[in-house]
Formats: sequence, structure tokens, C-alpha cells
Amino acid sequence: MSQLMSDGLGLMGFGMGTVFLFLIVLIFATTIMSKLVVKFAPEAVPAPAKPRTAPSPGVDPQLLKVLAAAVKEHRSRRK
Amino acid sequence: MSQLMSDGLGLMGFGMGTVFLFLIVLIFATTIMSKLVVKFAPEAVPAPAKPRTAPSPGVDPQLLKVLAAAVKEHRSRRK
Amino acid sequence: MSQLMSDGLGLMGFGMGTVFLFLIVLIFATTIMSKLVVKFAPEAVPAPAKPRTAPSPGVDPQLLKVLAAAVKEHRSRRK
Amino acid sequence: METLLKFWHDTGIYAMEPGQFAMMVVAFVMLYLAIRKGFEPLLLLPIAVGTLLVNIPGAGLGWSAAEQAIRTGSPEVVDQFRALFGLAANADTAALLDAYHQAGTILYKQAVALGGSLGFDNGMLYTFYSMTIASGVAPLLIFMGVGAMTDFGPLLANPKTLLLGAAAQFGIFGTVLGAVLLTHFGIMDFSVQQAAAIGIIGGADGPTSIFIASKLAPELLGAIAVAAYSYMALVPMIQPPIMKALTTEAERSIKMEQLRSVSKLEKILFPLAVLVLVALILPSAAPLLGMFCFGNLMKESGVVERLSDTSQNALINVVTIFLGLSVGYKMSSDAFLNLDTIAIIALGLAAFCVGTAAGVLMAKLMNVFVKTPINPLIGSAGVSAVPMAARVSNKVGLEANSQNFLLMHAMGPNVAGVIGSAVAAGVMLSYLG
Amino acid sequence: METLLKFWHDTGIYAMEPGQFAMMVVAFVMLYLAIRKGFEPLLLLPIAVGTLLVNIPGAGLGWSAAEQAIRTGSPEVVDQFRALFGLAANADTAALLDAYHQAGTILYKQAVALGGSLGFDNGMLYTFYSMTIASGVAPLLIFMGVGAMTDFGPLLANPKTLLLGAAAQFGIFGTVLGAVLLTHFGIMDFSVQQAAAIGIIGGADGPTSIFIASKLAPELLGAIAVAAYSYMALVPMIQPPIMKALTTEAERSIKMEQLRSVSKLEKILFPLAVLVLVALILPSAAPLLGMFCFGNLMKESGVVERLSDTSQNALINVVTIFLGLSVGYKMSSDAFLNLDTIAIIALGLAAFCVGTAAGVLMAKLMNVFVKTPINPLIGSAGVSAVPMAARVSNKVGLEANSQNFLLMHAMGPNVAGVIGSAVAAGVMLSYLG
Amino acid sequence: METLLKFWHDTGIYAMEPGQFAMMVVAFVMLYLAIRKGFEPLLLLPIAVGTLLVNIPGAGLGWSAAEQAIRTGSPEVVDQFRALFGLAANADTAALLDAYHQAGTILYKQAVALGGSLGFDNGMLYTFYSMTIASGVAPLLIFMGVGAMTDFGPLLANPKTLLLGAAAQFGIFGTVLGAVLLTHFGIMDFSVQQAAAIGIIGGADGPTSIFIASKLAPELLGAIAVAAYSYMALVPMIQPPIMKALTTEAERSIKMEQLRSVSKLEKILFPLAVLVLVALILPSAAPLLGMFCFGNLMKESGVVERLSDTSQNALINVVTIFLGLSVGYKMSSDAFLNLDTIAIIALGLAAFCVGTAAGVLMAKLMNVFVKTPINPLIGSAGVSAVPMAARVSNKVGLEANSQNFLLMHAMGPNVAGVIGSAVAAGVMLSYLG
Ligand code: NA
Ligand code: NA
Ligand code: NA
Repeated sequence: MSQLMSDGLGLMGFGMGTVFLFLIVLIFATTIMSKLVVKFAPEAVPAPAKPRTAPSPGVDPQLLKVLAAAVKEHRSRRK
Repeated sequence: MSQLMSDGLGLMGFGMGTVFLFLIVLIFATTIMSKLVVKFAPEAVPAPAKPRTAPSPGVDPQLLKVLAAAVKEHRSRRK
Repeated sequence: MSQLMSDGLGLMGFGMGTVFLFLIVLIFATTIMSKLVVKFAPEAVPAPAKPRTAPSPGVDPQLLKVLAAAVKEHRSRRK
Repeated sequence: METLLKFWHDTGIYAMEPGQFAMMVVAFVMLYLAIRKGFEPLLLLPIAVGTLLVNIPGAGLGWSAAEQAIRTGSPEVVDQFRALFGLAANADTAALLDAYHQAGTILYKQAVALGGSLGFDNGMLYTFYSMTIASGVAPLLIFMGVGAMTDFGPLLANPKTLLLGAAAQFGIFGTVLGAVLLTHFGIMDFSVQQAAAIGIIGGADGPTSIFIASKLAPELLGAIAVAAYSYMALVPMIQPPIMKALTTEAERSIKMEQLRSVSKLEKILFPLAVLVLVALILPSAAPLLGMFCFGNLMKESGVVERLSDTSQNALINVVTIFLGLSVGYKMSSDAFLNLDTIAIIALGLAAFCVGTAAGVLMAKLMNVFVKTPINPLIGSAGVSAVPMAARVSNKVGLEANSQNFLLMHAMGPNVAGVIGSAVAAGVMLSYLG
Repeated sequence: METLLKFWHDTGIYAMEPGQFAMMVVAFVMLYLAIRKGFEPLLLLPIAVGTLLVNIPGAGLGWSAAEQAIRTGSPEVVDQFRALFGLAANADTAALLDAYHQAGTILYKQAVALGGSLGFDNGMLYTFYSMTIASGVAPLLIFMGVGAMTDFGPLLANPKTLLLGAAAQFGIFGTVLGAVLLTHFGIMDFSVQQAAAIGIIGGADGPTSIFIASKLAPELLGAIAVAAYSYMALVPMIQPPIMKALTTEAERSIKMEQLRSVSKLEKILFPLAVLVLVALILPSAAPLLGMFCFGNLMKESGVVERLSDTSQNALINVVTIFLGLSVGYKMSSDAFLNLDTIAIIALGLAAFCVGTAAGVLMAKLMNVFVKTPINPLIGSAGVSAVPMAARVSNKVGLEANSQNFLLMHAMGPNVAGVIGSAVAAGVMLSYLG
Repeated sequence: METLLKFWHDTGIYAMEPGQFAMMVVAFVMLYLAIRKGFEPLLLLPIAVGTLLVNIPGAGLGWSAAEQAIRTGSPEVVDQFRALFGLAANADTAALLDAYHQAGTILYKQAVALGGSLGFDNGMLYTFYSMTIASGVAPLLIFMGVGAMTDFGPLLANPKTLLLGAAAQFGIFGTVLGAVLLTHFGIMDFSVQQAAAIGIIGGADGPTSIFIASKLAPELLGAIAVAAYSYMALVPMIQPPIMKALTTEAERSIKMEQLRSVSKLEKILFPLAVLVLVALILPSAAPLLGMFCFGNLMKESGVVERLSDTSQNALINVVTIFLGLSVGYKMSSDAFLNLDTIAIIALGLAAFCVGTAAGVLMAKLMNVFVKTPINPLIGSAGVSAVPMAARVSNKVGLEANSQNFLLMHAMGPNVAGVIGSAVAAGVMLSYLG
């Protein structure tokens, strides 16, 4: 068997082996992870802190903002 | 006549010649192209396929989406 | 006193000196500038020319544009 | 008069070679496919324009400073390249260009540096190629953006579909073997690196293909990229016959139960789990999967929305423009118009077919062992080509059972296929790099 | 005490040279024009800030690593530059800087590399200039974005207006001749390359001017860029008197018929036709027109909207910021405060006037031959300066006939002028590059 | 078998060093803080992922071409490095790496160039670091974006609050002195450059910290960046106790009068005034303050809104992604897991405390002289950390008097602190650079 053929076969065996190894380990890791999450943090997931986006007090009602944003967006597009 | 003068005149003749040559050829090319299009593809132009943007089934009504998008846009701007 | 210590002290004196010098001069500059502005250009500030954004004649009413912009924005996001 | 003659010699009409003309035709075909047929236009349109530009005779958009110097430099300049390449004083331009193209990395870099130091510039597309593809940066950034667009929810709800994404990688390695066999029987002459780069087309992942081709076989990059994106666009035509041939009507009608909902925390932890596995098992996959997981983590963490948005929009768009044009740099006639390209197109098709079949068969094999059966149609989505392949699974499923919505179930193997081919790419870099 | 003295010597008050002070005044004038008068603020504002920054005494934002090393290096460092330039051991800083500025490309690049290898950094604006302008990338990307914003519909509806765009390029070449004549009569001392770079101001196209100046006469780039953008802003003042002087009231009142609607396919094919013509006739225009047509094709194809959007927005904005700052690098007092700048300003104005006149006269000439007459006011739009010049045509037309809307008709020659000056730029690169 | 063994040796499980494992734990802690605790996630999340990636064993994402060559090159390749570093023929990899890491700028650059010319590539994170941080570009662009987001209105309405921003810089220089003292007493071994880089943490300005650390003490950059961003996130915890300890209930209840409205022209002129002062007094602050004022001018001028938008959004986001990942390059275990890091963390905390105290005390001192008293709580905002510190002032003020809204008043010293620490940075560069 030529060097090339053995390289090709080696790459195949090796490659599929690693792909399966990696993804099977990932199945186990994912499954365990999910079980732990479901057990210890059952959708507790508190809305993560958003220090930079905390609304400043006294903002306008929502719809006004929506329209204002759309208008601004629209204007910046027209340039 | 100095080398510089002849260079300048050469560049002028050459440049305007090429500009006119190019744009005149372009007039003919455009005219022929337009005639062929009008003849063989008279505004047939089917809306070109948009494989990536095909709407997924079961989307919300339009206005809701519009507002949602605007709100999201607005929020991302505020950060 | 070691070279390092004197370097450190020098940097401190020098640094705080420059910071205060800079910001104190800035206080004076700002104050004078504000006074001049209030005196000679009391909120005259004409809306600066916007050559590129001059509205083209015959545009649609505002709300329509707002919604159109939001829709477009929304669509481009979905891709 | 002399000037006029020089101008005439400078025009494209005079200077155009047949190969350049043929490549322009190729470019127009790609434009037709991209614009009229909607074949992955985001990549094929820039690639086509890059192909047009690089084949404009005499414009030199694809020449490095060295090639500019060799082709257009004064005799003294050219002499310096003769000296560098150790050629005789009467070596002509063709011989110099030959020596330049054959030069090893070190000599090649010296030549480009010499051209630059003599005041010649790199052509536009050469510059773009160096910055985006040769540096490896552009495919990685696209992978980051793709990561930020990917939802692993369906995969997390049914992790065993990762196996389908693994099986579909047979397309990659089967094709490697095919390329090796073609060489073995003297039909083609591929090195194992070239075979690997061709095989990765079967990964159905454009950026991965370009990344691997740029590392292992840059001389084939143009053909590989075009084949990869074309076949991704052809997935709705290639896959269904194979899927139907390998499954019974009953199998295709298998209804799959609703996926469980997946919590935010699981989605945050998943890219980290992948990263840790990469670190433990396959460090050579770190660039590709690292950027992919980074993008996904930005999305799922929910705390850096503006970064996630940018990587999905402005950044990936900019990179796509440059990546496409840069692929054009590899679309010169001598690199593209040869038997290699035909073999690449044939092998690429084989890769997609084998991958599709392997995915479907793996699903059938899994059904032997699991309690709740899997519809084997979702196996074909394991080739990735997100989200096209999952839509194909859904469509073929609906044909068999009009109440059978497989889309979400197929998204699991679909994104698993992305990970799978990135792992395959890592193996190739580790084995051959 | 010594430290205090050193600090005092480091301050700008102590170190500022009169030329730097004058350039700061120039910067403030530009800021006033940009902010208060709305003179092309997108470019003039960044250019003005770049001018301010590059003239901060001692900050060295415009110094290459070589200049940093020569000015601030230890005696051993400076000795290495003396050796490189072949200067005597007692050559002072001024002599070294002189040798550095006079150095040819090869020696210059060696000097910068030596500075870098000795651990000195390039200044911020020098870095920006190298990356964006010297590399040619920034003007090309802006041209791509402009292409993506351009609508060739009006031109396609009336292709013969391309002639107007051709005629207006007399502004370019007439100015070249003017610069050459000034030199011939010993008033100035321009090379033909410099004359060409000055002439291109008449193209009324900022990125084209910067691209050509960076290739043919980088030493004049600052003045040329400022003149080009200033005159583009002054189009509403420069053009009307010329237009009125060359036309009768009757001509100005000519009403043009409604333009036919143009199909999507024509709009897709047009940039491709231009590209093919570039390939056949003028390969040296390939970078500029290639990127322009690529941008337009992205827009008109309709299948890569996200790429088109990005090239019209995020990408062109980023490039504009860097391009503007980088032009500042060429705004040092010795490069700007001299007779050349005054000549450039005068010639640039002449270029705009000649181009305007040539466009109007060509329209009148065409009216001798064609059946349906053309309003000669749209001829002036051939200088490009999109869309300002078309608006001027419209406005002057309305003054003559308040029912005469020329805007859309003037858009044809307007965009034709962009192609025309890109062709002119290609000729210059081919003839002189 | 051999291949399998090689594969096993290539895996991370086999090759992971304890230090790399520990750094992965550090990365996960940072991710936890960023995602769950909201600690400056825009930077800490990318830094954490960069830390993960750079510590993947064998992946070499943080290796330069030289390190790649030394670690993985053939014996002939390695011999060339032995020759370059003047090492004996039997010097092993560890000795070579040692020589490489100890090399001065010139030798180091030669080594990297040699690696490149031998065909080795720079690792991804090394490339990002070189492009973004080593070049100084990324922090400057972030500063430009921050400038475009900053409103100097409150500061202009009450310019004397600039003094508070000045006083808070005692945090910087006090910490420098602290670091020097630690060395004086033999506890640590910092150079004055390192002491300065550590002190700048007290500026509470991420990009400034990274900029200065990259110039003065790149070996400490990882720890400094992490400390700077962590403490900025901790401002709401660090400051209130100090503020309360230094003020009486009565002082905290001082009500400040409504700020006057500031005209548009004043806002346009302010960044220009700062720029002129930089030019006159402290040219070495020109890069940082120049880009900052440029950003602010783009915003306030109102004529280049699209540039201002891009620099606040797409551009700053792209740069942030790369900057964060690039900081990871400096997060290798030998650079991070040592006493220096602990000292940096302790000194950084001290810097924040001293700065806070100095700001409050300066406000109290000012109250001795001015008619309308200042609420000393706004003094603490002088450390910058915009807008967190101003919110803290507001919150503590509300606790004392529920009708006392200090937010806008605190924004003055808050943005003054940005200018103050940029000035401090300029002094450091001028004094030590
Ligand atoms: Na795949
Ligand atoms: Na023009
Ligand atoms: Na600060």
C-alpha cells in the first residue's frame, strides 16, 4: 500500500474516530449538564444584571419611544 | 516644445480621447443592452430568489413585528 | 532616597501638578468661552446646514415613513 | 504613434488571453446562479466579481509586489529577481514567474518583500487575500458571527442527535479516500493535503472549507470555495432523492414528539462545554470552535447584546465582502481551468451524497437501539448547510405525512454538523498541518 | 528643576512653530466651513481634526518610526540613520530629516523598517495614512459604497447623456494643461504627475482625487483633498453664473420629457457592462471602477441586501473617519503653506469652471444633432459632485421655468461624470503610473 | 500505534499544565462575574474567552511565529533561532523560549520576523493583540467612541466641578507611590514604569489603563485590565462606605441648584478648547484626548451624525470584541498567577478608595471658598467610571435626602475624571515613555 493510501486511510479512521469520540463525549457532557441544571437551577435563571442598560428614572411611555426610535432610525438611513 | 508641455498635451488628447471613446462605446452597449432586455425580458424580471430570507411559517402579524423591531432597535441604541 | 523613590515622588508631584494645571486652565477657558458665547451668540446657533440630508420634494407623510423604516429594519435584521 | 501603440497594447482587447476570457464566462455563470437562481448570493456574488477583476488583463489586481516587479519592472529590477531565484541572466519573464510560483514559503516571502522594497505595490485582491484569508482571520470572524446566529436549543433538547452530525462527516472522510484512490489509480495527482482540503467540502460549511483550503492546499482554494458554496445551494436538489431511496414511507412518516424547552442556563453552558472539550481532546480545533463558541456565548449570555448584534451584522457583512472578493484572487485561469477543478466538483458532489446517506443510515441504526424512534429524514441535516438541510428534512417529511413538522428536530443534527465538521477540520490540521 | 525645564520644553507653548500655529488656524477655518457652512462635513471635519492633531508640537502623531528615531533617539540610534543615509558623523537632525524626506522609495522603506526594528513606533496618523491611503484601500472602499448608493436609472433611460459626463472631463485635462503651462512659463514648478493630480480635482470626486494624488503626487495630497472637497461644497456658488452666461433664457426653459422607466434587469446588467468595457479598453481603471460597479451590483442585484446596506453605512462610515484623519497627516505646514497650495486652489477652481462650461456647451452641441432637444443646464451636472450638481441644474432650471423639473434628467450626466472621471483617472495611471 | 500515541500527546488532557488549568478556572470566574453579576460584561466576557483560548494546551493561539517555530519546528529551524540568540548548539526549548522572552525589542522583532520567513504563522490571539493593543489603535478607537457618547453639558454648566475630576486623580498617583513603596521595602519588585501602569487603574478608565499598560508594562497588562474593569464594576460597593465616612448627614443633604442650560455652540467649542490645551500644555496626551475630543466633536457638531453613530456603535463594538480577546493573550499562567497580580489587585483597590476620598475631600475644601455649596457626594464621581460613579453619588444622596437628585450634578465631575485621567496618562508617557 502506498504512503498516500495509508495516509488517507489513517486520516479517515482517525478523523471519524475523533469526530465520534468528541461528539459522544459531548452527548454525555450535555446530558449531565442539563440534568444538573434542571435539578439545581430549575429555570431559576434570574434575568442577568444589565448595569449599563438600567433605565434612567422618569422615561417616556413606551410607544413614544418606539416611534421616536423608528423616526431616528429612518432619518439616519436617509442620509 | 518642452518634454513637459508635450507630455501635458499628450495626456490631454489621450485622456479626453479615451474618456469619449469609453463613454461612447458605453452608450452603444447600453442602448443595445436595453433594447435586448425590452425585447427578450420585458420587465419579466421575476423577483429574484431569496433563499435566506424566506419567511418561516407561522409568523406574527406585521404590525406587532414592526413595533417589536423598533423597540429592540431603540433599546440597542440606548446602550 | 533611592532613584525609584525619587522617581515615584517626582511622578506624583509632576502628575498631580499637571492635572490640576490643565483642569484649572480648562476651567478658566471654559468659563470665558461660555461667557463669550452667551454674550455674542446667545443661543443664536442656527441649525447647521445639512447639504446631504435636504429632504427631496414630495415625500410621504411622516408616520408612513416611520413604519416603513421600522419594517425595513426589521426585515434586514431577520436575514 | 508609439504612445497609441502602447495604449493599444495596454487595452484588454489586445492583451486578453483565452483563459482569462473563459474565466470571465465562469464569473458570469456564477453571477447568473447567484442573482437569478439564488445560489448563496452572499458569497457567490462577491466571488464572481473578484473573478472578473482578477482576470482583467494587465490590471494586475491579483499580482503581489513581486509579480508586479517581475512583469513590469525595469531590467535592473528584474535582474534582482534573477539573482534571488538563482536564474541565469537570460532567464525570461516566464522563467521568472515559474520560479516565483514554485518558490517555497521562505523564498516566496523574500520575493514579495523584495518587490515591496523596490517600490512596487501589491495588487488590490492580493492585499485583500493576504489580510483576510492567508491570515486566517476572515473565516474565523464569519464563524464567530455564525455562532452568534446559532440556536443550540433543539440540540440540547435532544442531545443524541449529535450522533447524526457525527455520522454525516463520513462525507468528508469518504471523499478524502476517494481523492486518494483517484491518485492511487493514476487518474489524478492529489497529495494527501489536497485530498483533505477537497474532502472538507463535504462539511457543507463555507468558512471551514476556505479555512482548511488556505492552510492545506491554497492552490485549490478557488475551486473548493466555489464547489462548497454551490453544493450548499444545491442541497434541496441533491438530498431528497438520496433520503427517499434510503428510507421507507413508514420511516419517513415517523412523528417525533415535541421537544422539551431548554433553559437559558443550559444554552449558556453548552458553548463552554464545547470549549472545554476542545481544550481537552482536540486543541487544533481551537481557532474555529473557539470563535464559534465565543459568538454563541455572546448571544446566549444576553449581557453583551450589542457585541452579539455587531458580530451578526456589520462585522460579518464586512468580512463577507472581503472574503468573497479575496476568493476571486484564487480564480485565475491556470488555477481553475484544469482537471483538478473537475475532480473537485465531482468529489464535492460525492461528499454531499455520502454525508447525506451516512446521516440517514445512522438515524436508522439509532432506531435499532432507542425507545422513541427518530425520523431518519433528520439524519440528512447532519451535513450542516444550516438551515437549508433542516428545511429539506422538513419538506421531505411533509411529503410523507402532511402533519409531520420536522424542522425543529432537524435543527439539532443541523447544528451538530457544524461542530462535527469543525472537529474534522481540527483533526486534519493536527494530522497534516 | 531640570525636570521642570524638560517639561517646559515639552509643552506646546514652548515648542510650537509659527507654521504649526498657522495650520491650526487653517484647521479651525475648515471646522467653521464644515460645521457652520455645511461644506462636505463628512470629510472636512475629520480632515480638520487630523490637521490639528498632526500639528501638535512634539506629539509626533504624523512621524514614522524613522522620524521618531531620528528626532528622539539616542546618539547610537541616530548614528545608524547617518550610516543608512550615507551622511557624515556630524550631520545634524535637520540634515537627517532632509535625507529622510528626499529618500527614494527603497531607502525610505529601509529607514522606516530600521526605525521599527529599533523599537520606535509609527505615529497614530502615520499608521492610519499607511493603512488607508498609501495602501489605496480607503478610497476604493468609499467608491464601493458610493456605487451601492448610486442609481443608474436616469442614465439608462437616456444613455446619450453619457456624452455630457464625458465633456465635463475637459475640466480635468484643461487644468492639467494649465498646470503644465504655469510651469512652462516658470511661474510654478509642477511635474506632469503633479499636474495630473491637480487636474483630477476637476473630476469633482473626492475619493478619486485622493486615490490619484496618493499614487502620483502624495506630497500634494493634503491641498488637493481640501480643494476637491471645498469646491464640491461650493458647486452651488461656482456653477450658476457660468451656466447662465453660456445659455439663453429660451434654452434654459427647454422642457424635457418624462424619463421612461427602467427595468431591474437593465440596472443589473449596466455595472457589468461597465466592468466588461473596463476589461476591454482600460484595465488601469479596474480598481476604481471595479469597486464602484461591485457596489452598484450589490445594490441592484437585490440578493445581497445586507452586504449592500453595510457598504453604504457601517463600512463607508468607518472608512470615512480614517480617511479624513489620514488626510490630516499630509497637512503639515511645510507641505501646505506654500505657493503650490495657492496654485492648486486657483487651478482647482478653474477646473470646476471649465468642466461646467464644457458640459453645458456639449449639451448645446448635441442639440444641433438630436431631435428632442436637451436642456443645456443638465450639462453642468456632468462634473459629478453627486447629487449637488444635479440639484443646481434643477434649481437654475426652475428659475427660468417654474414648471421645469430637471433633477432626474440631470442625474444621468451626474452619475456619468463619476464614470467619466474614473476613466480619466485610469488614463492617468496608465500614462504616468 | 505511533500515531495514536502522537494523538494522545496532542490532546489537552495529556498536555495540560497546572497553570493552564488554573487560568481556565480564572476564566470561568470571570465569566460568572460578567454574566451573572453583570461585571462590565462587554469587556470581561471577551477577556474571559480570550483567557480560555490562550490557555488551551498546544493550540498555540498566543504564540508568535517565533514561538511556534521554536516549539514545533524541525531541528534545522530551531538551530537558526539558537544562532539568532547566540545560544549553544545543545540549548533546549526552555532555554530558547527564555532567550526569546528576555529579548530586547530589536532582537524580539528579528525573532518574530525569522519565524514568519520560515513559514510559521502567528497565533490568532497574538495577531489580534499586535493589531489592536500593541499598535495602540484599539484603545484610541474606543476612546473616540466614548467621546461620541459623552455629554459635556453638565460640566459646562458648572465648570468648577473640573476640580473634583482633578482631585480624584490622587488615586492614580497615590497608588504609584504605593507601588514604589512596596518595592522600597523589598516586598515587591516593581519598576517605576510598572508602578505607573498599576496606578492608572485608579483612573477608572478601561481603555486608558490598557493603553498605558501596553506602553509602559505590557507584561502586567492582563492583570491590570482585569483589575481595572472589575473595580469599575465594583464601584457601587467600593465607594458608598468611603463617601459616608467622610461626610456628615448635613453635607450629604446639601441640595444643588438646577443646572443652567448649555448652548450647542458651547458644546462644540469645548472639545476644541480641550484639544488646544493639549497642544499647548501636554502634547503627549494628544493621541488619547485627541481621539476623545474628535469623537465628542463629531457628536456635538451635529453635521456628521452618521460618523458619530458608527463610532458609537459598529466601530466601538468591533474594536471591543478584538480588544477583549486580545487582553486574553496576556492572560497566560506565568504572567497572571504570581504575586504581582495580587499586589495589583490590592493596589487597584487602594487606588479606587484614595481617588474616591480625594474627590469627596476636594468638594469639602471647595465649599470653604465658594458661595453656593457643593454636595460633597458628587466629588466621588471624579474617579470617572462613567456613568456608574455618578449613579452612586445620586443613590447615596437620595438616601440622605429623598428629594435630592444629584445625577446631573455628578455627571460634571464624572466626565471631568475622564479628562483628568487622560491627562495623567499623558504625563506618564511624557515622564517615563
Ligand atoms: Na458540517
Ligand atoms: Na467626475
Ligand atoms: Na478617570
